[in-house]
Amino acid sequence: GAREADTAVAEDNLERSLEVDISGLRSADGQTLLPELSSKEVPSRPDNPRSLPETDPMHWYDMEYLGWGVEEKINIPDSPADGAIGKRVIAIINGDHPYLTAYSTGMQKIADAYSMDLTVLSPNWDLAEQNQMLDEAINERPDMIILVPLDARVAIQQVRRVNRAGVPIILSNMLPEEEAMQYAIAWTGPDDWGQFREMARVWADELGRSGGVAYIRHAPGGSPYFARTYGPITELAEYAPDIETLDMQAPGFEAEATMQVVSDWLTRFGDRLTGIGLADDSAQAIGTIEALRRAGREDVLVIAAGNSKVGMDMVKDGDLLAITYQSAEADGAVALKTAVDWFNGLDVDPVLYIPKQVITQENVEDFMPAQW
Amino acid sequence: MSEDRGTETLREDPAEVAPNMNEDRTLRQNRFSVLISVLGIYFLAGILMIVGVMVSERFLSAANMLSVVGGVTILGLVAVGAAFVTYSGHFADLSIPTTMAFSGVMAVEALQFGIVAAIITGLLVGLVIGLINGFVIGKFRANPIVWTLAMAFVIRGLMRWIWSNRQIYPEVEGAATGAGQHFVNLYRYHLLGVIPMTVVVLAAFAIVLHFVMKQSSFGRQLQITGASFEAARLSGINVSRNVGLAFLICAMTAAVAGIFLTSLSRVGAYYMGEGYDFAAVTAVVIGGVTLAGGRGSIVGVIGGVLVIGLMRNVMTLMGIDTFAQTIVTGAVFILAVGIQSNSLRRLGRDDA
Amino acid sequence: MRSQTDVVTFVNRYRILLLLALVFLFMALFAPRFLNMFNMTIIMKSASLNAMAAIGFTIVLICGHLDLSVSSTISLGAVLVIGFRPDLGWSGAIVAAVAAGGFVGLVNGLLVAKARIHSFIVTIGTLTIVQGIIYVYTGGAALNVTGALDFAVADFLEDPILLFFPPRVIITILVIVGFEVFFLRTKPGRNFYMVGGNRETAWLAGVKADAYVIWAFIISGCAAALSGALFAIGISSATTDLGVNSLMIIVAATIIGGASMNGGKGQVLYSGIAVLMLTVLFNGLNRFGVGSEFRILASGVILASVVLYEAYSNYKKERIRGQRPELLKELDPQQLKNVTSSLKTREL
Amino acid sequence: MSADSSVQNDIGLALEMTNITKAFPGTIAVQDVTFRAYAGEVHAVIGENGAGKSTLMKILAGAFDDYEGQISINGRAVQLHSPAVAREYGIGMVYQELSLAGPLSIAENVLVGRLPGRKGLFVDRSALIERARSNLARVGLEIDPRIAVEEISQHEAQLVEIAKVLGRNPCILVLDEPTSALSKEEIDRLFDTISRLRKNGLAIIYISHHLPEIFRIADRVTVLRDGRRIDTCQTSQTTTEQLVKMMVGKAVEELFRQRDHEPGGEALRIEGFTRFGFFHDIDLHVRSGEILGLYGLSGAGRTELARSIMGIDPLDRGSLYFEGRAVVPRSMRQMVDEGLAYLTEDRKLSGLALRLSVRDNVVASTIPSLCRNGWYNGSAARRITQSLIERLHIYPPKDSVTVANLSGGNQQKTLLAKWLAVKPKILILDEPTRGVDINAKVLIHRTIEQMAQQGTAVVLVSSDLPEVCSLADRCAVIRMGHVIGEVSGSEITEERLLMLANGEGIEKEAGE
Ligand SMILES: Nc1ncnc2c1ncn2[C@@H]1O[C@H](COP(=O)(O)OP(=O)(O)OP(=O)(O)O)[C@@H](O)[C@H]1O
Ligand SMILES: Nc1ncnc2c1ncn2[C@@H]1O[C@H](COP(=O)(O)OP(=O)(O)OP(=O)(O)O)[C@@H](O)[C@H]1O
Ligand SMILES: [Mg+2]
Ligand SMILES: [Mg+2]
Repeated sequence: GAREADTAVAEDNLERSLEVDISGLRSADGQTLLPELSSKEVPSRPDNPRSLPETDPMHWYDMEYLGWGVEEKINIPDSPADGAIGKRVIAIINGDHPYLTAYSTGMQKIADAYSMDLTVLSPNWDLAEQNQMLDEAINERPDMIILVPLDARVAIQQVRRVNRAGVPIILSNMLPEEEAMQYAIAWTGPDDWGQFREMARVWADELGRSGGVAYIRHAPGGSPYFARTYGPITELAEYAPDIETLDMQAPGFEAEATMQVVSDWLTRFGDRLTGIGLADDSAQAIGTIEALRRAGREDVLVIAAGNSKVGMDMVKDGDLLAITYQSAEADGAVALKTAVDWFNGLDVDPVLYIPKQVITQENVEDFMPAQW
Repeated sequence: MSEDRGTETLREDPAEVAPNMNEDRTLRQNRFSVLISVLGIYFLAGILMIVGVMVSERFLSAANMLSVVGGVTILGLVAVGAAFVTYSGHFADLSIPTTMAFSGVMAVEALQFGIVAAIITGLLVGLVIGLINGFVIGKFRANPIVWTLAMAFVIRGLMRWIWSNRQIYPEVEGAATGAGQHFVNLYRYHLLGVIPMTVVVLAAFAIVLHFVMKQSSFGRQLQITGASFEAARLSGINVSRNVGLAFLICAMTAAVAGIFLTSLSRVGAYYMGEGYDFAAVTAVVIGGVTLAGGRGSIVGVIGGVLVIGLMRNVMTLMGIDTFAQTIVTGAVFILAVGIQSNSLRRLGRDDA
Repeated sequence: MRSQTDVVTFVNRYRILLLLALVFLFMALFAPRFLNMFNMTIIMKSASLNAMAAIGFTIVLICGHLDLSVSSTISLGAVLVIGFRPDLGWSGAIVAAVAAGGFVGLVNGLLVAKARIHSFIVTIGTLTIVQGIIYVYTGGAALNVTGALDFAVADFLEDPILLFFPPRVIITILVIVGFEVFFLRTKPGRNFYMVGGNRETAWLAGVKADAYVIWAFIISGCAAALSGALFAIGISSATTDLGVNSLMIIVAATIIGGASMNGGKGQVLYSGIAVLMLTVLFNGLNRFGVGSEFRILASGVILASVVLYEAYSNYKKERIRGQRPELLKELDPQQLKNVTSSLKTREL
Repeated sequence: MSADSSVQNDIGLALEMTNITKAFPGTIAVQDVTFRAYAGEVHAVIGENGAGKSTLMKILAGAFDDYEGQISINGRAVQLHSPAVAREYGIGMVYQELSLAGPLSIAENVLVGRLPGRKGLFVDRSALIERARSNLARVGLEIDPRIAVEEISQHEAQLVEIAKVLGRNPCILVLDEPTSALSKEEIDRLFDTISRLRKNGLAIIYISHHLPEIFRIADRVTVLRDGRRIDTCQTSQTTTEQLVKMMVGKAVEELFRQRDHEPGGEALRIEGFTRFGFFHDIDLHVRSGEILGLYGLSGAGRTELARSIMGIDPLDRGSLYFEGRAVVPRSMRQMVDEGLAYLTEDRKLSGLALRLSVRDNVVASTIPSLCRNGWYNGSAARRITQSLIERLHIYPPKDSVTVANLSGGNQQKTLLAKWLAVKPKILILDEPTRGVDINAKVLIHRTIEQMAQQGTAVVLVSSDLPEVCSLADRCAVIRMGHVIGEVSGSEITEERLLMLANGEGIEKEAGE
């Protein structure tokens, strides 16, 4: 009777979901929204990574290869396998930022394709607020929660709570700590370490594998704070050991403050400073370039993370040597697409990276207009 | 009955009692206090210069000096305006950051009508916010801190709602008229190729506002208003107007700063200018403008701004990391202000 | 015989309670999925952090000073409790964290009361200093604990035990009520108000004003640290900037709760309720699915209207201040109607 | 008469202050004063404003820790370096300027420092209210003790202050001008209380400017002048004339002005001036070159009246004519521009910006006129200030001195200078010589006369009888917000004014 009817409905829904074709979707910059995801080969974990020197990539193993080590996941609900169409998903991002606006757009595109009911909530960088939203989300018992953690370590408890409540959860964009992974179906997002390693090589070649570099860091706390500084440092340590790391500062995402730090470096290191690595390609890049221009040191090679409009323009103008291509829309889309696959009963990798590319003056045009 | 006693008391003029007392007053005030009261913050600036010279031989180079100044021009612009609010005895204007952001965004929006329109629009934002703050605080005597905080909330909320958290780009908005590039260059123009125009603008503002504070009818009346609101009111001074004007000036300079910041950052967004409120108070107060009101000068405030710039510069030159820098900054702030108000008290110049 | 049975005074007195009732009612009627046990728990939980920290801010305000350092003290408490957990165990860690907060308060207090530096300046200074210390201590990264026991403790703190009250909330309520009783009902408690109301009077009556100011700051430090610590235990981790957004909310709530920047006025309980009111508001807005901009906007509007209302009622009070009732009795009744008079607030 | 002519047998000597000296920056408030008070006596302390009465008693109350001299209570030598200590020794003082905490309830103000406790720590609310009630009842104030002090009027506050001190059951009670702002009935009730307390063997020290009061309740009276004790004598053996003579010393002659000029045309007239609850239907006028005295017990409403004339406070009814022309007072600025000046009664709070220099204060009201197209003319300011400093003998004669460092007298001169600077057509002075020393006072009086001579219309609000009598051409007496009498010329005598002010002898009212 009724049960057969239900299963019938479910199977029908599943079929229609599997048939949905999203290969046509494009992000604002004309790129395909969901390209082939890039993979990453994972070395075996050293016994005590932290004991290794900071310039050794393995020192950061637990951060970089996070999530791969998880053997068995803890009480992950099994997929209903009844199709993604019509599912209710609540996504809780970490704050209001143009990148995350684009991120949400990408996510929405997928939601529309599968006519899912998607709500995106932003705690505006307030941890207490994010916890409240998580609880609220649990309270609404959606089919899936997607979370962009505010902080790697706090994420553990957050994800565990959702998991305890029996609501499936997927993590996105910001890397959490290892433990968090075992409570989540998967983590999707940019391979911060990886793409900075790639970019570091390009950088090193341009620098002639010598000289001195300094880093403007991301806001303390999140994974980028380490990835975007120690990614290149460790990479260069192997690829171009002659390049010396002069200093690293975290003036925040404030053009004027960054400008002054860079100016001060120029005074302090003079010609020894030949390269600067940035954790952000808008405010920080602006400040840096302005400082260099004022000091007449356009020769200093600057690399930065992310592909904001500001950053792209500066690559185009040759102010920035290179930036990472990190498609905000893909970032959001992949997260939800992973959920879709799970709803559709397909099995999903524990970690999925959005494709990483390095944008330089040559290829920058392909990525215009910028997503944010 | 003691008639003679009476006459004797009359002959002895208290004016004669006074001198010796005043003398030992002056004796008691030690040289350091005098030094501080005269040099104020420039005393600290001097020390930092010396340290700087010892740390790096390039410290005194024109380039470095320019970068020190260049790194705090926007802060300077905000501070010289905020000084008027503190000077008027109304602590601080917490709506500064939102004013900066709002004026920047509006300017960018207006770029389609040309660069001039953009700048005027930006300034208008400052004007309106300033008028509202000035009116509510000057006339209704609402608590300045709380009111400006409320203003900040409301404006920020509105901005984010209207522009739905997006940021807008001068190059895009101004593409049609080509004003976009001009706007972006506002911050980047250099006079004679070396001196950044922002520095020149700051200097101009500082000089003008210094005279406004010290030499204009308004400024003189504001001083009394700040030192004692009631006394000013009962001297026939139009206190609400003066206080209003103080907040207006503050908002206007914030607007100018906001335009420059937006021009520098090449984006208009609601989050621009965060942190400039407390930063400005810091500069103003270590610059010698006491929270009690009615004391201090723009020259001092500029000194305060320079000290902040020099401190960042010297500490980075010394290779102190960001975290340690925040600690030192906070400590220096308390210390500097403490010493100043203490020596003022020694000189009997302050009851606060 | 004169007494204070009068609508205006009643409204002024219970303003915050009325506001809370109003907001709650509105949300209960119109906000989807608002009125249910679980959501009540959520509201209570997210109100606790700032509510407890508001205790300190309020009492410092009552003494006529400002404590802007609460936000970084909250973070300090959180970071230290997690940082000390491995060595000291929970109880030890909590004590240490709270003590550290108290120390920050002590420093503030001494600088304000003894060195006589303006509290606004002192606490802006310590705000940055403490934040810096936190960064140095943590190296910028958040701290966390992952022991099964730690999780158990966390869950215990966060899950309701009676009605919709989890232990963390209950503790918060107890602490707030405790302080409320202390400040309203005990002799030393009342002296805080006396010091804030008129330093001179307090001093002439032999109340050691300085000591009370210092204690106010110490209490503030402890309360902030404790709230941060409990929150951290509840999520088995602590971020370096947990408290940054708290300051402005706390300031707003304290003022909405009826405390005055001139000192002598305010109640920790009302500040707490004001925090709760804002939380209900935010939670309700979330239920409508609107963005965070509306939370900011709404709290701004409420704060602004409260400030304006107070300015207006002060203006009216000033007008009739010192009116002589015996003179007013000369006026004939209908004349008296269109006079703002102290007669109306008194029954003679 | 010997220094302390009135010494009785030394038994019951409750208080002995010997060779007390206290200096403030700029003034020596009390100089080498010896003072005794016996249990069971009311000992009045009188003297000009600024004579040092309050300071002497504040020393006794432990308000200063830097006085010189010895104090012994009930024969025991004591060091009164803090109010707490003073209270230990049973000294209670009602301060001249009220010291109450506005936001707190009356009850807590009355019982501050000794809140009734339950189980040690806790305050017993009901006991608090009850005790407060009974304490207030002793001064006959019927009011809900839960009301915040900032809600009540000044005379109520005054009574609360008294109740607060009486409640502590002191054995030495100091009352510093307790009757200012009190109505007659309230004063009577207070005096009953005082005599009751005297019977209970308290030593009561009573400071007042109202000589009749002295004769009514005091057994002995000590006269201070310019910080020194002139004499102490039995009230029964002295007369008003003697006391006045002792109070003002030689200055008496100086105070009598020579009326050698005729007042000119009408400068200011107010009709039906009314601010509900403050003053009702006031009709007054003053002619240029004339000095109009406004006498009344303090709290009568004179300051309110003056403030409304100046447009500081609102006005409910009535019209104002300035040189025959109707003017509606809207703001102080406007009235100042019209040519009115108002010297406020409280120099510290509403008169001077204490942290600013003499110059900044003197030109405070003149700034616009000192500015040529918006820019301030510093040298002109300096000139004007200097000339006024010389004219008023402000010491030290430097225009850069911070006002806070000046003596009370010189502060008051500075305040006056501010209003001379605007060259007013009408000058309203509210308590122009309150708390200034005798020389400053004489000088201020001379200046006021000069102003009148030069044709300025002067309105002199003062609670200082000799002052009014000697200076005023005409004097209106205000009581409870009404003009209840006006006397002129030779009719202006202290007795007459006092009687009117206290609401006696109104029937034979002297109008024009
Ligand atoms: N805190 C103070 N600082 C400086 N001078 C003061 C202070 N208090 C009083 N004086 C000065 O000391 C002298 C005596 O003041 P005091 O108040 O004792 O006079 P008084 O007899 O009480 O006058 P009044 O009758 O007006 O109350 C006056 O010259 C006054 O200006
Ligand atoms: N009996 C009273 N009842 C109510 N309020 C009073 C009374 N006496 C005085 N006040 C208030 O106290 C203040 C002092 O009165 P005001 O100054 O107007 O009178 P005054 O004659 O100028 O007294 P002073 O001589 O002290 O200046 C006013 O606000 C007045 O309303
Ligand atoms: Mg006195
Ligand atoms: Mg008066």
